[in-house]
Amino acid sequence: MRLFLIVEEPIDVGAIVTGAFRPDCGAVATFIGTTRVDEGAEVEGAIASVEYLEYEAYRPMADRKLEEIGAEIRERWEVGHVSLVHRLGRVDPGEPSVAIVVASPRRGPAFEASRYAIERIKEIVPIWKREVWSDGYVWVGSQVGTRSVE
Amino acid sequence: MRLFLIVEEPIDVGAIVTGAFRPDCGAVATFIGTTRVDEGAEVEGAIASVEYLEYEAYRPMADRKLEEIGAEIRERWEVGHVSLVHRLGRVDPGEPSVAIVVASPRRGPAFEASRYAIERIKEIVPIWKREVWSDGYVWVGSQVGTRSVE
Amino acid sequence: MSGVRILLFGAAADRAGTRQTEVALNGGATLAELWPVLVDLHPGLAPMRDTLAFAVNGEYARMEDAVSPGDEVAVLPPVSGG
Amino acid sequence: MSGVRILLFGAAADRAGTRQTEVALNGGATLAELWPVLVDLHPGLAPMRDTLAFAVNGEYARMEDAVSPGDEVAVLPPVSGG
Repeated sequence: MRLFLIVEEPIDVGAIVTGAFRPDCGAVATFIGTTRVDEGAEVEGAIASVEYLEYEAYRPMADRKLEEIGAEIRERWEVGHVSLVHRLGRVDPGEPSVAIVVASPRRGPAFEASRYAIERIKEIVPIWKREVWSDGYVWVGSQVGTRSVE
Repeated sequence: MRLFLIVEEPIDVGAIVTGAFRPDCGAVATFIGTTRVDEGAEVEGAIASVEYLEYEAYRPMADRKLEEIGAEIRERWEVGHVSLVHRLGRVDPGEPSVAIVVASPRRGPAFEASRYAIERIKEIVPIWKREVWSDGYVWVGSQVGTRSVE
Repeated sequence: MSGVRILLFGAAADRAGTRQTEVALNGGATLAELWPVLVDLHPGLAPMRDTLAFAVNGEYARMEDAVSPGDEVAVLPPVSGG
Repeated sequence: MSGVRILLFGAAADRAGTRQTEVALNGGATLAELWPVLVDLHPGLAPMRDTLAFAVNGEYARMEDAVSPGDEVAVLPPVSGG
């Protein structure tokens, strides 16, 4: 199983988590980011809301950046296993877009490393998402899109 | 699916994690404790090592304490889902003894609440483990057991 | 029924040599008063005193809390779940 | 081959109206020198300047870094993975 992975299909979270279990580690911390949809706000008499997120990446740079984050984690903490998986394309509400799994002998490093991983992914991995609304889309972070109300 | 649970059989980690995905939450943090076995130390010419852990609980008090921790988390953080599952009986190396899953709209509360949950479980839930070695056992935290070298 | 049911767990069960016992009580008593009676029955528990917690009817209790006939008292070594 | 291949992502692709373009270079240049040439071709990019990062051949690069014919330059809006 590859540990640093960009995929087009749904992430198999169960397999990624159980793949981290090792007899020399007592702690497995994971973080999974899922598409969140807030309650729609009424705009000009209609309720608009996010229907799904759509992700794109600059590959293979994005793949390499995931591996770099894995290497950074192994430098900073005592970990037995690190896996970082990011999905591309359409991700519906409640579905995972990213899964981070870290196994360590002790729980402190496992928690710290999993938190570090998601912050670094949001910082350096060339992946972009747009919110797709019923009336258009908006690139998150750039506020550029096709919605007339933005 | 019950959310606060003490079980005798292996924990279905995949089902517990994916059961936390909700469209109103963007972050799912989990912690899984697994049996860790350190390299055996040589004692009187023989290598001794932990073969497995064995857990017992004072029930139904332990069940209620898991629910209390869930209530504490909902008081302190904005969470959409909390599930705490602890296994009893023999747990082999690399197998999960406890699974904590928290979903929140944002990642900060998800991380904080999952960390809080494992600290509280170790503090107030009446569950005990003993290390079973090739030459006897030791109750963790009490250093009482049957091993002659302790 | 004038007895108090005592449940012992983990290392305390090992030290007592049993996982369950019964202590006779004439009327009420505190946990502090119950303890020496229990140690008379199971002297192996004595050295554990400072490490133990107690529950009465499934909830943590302090040494000054009351125990009545029919109650269930649990003797709890330092918990080690997780 | 005297061109530099330009890849555009996310909001930058929207603003440029394309996901890929080519800029002719006579010899070397810096990213800072390449930028006005790119904006001439795709004026919609101009207002994004301060938010953009750049990569040369798949690694983050600074504006003073060199670009040579045959290189691949990526125009990267603020990343928003996770």
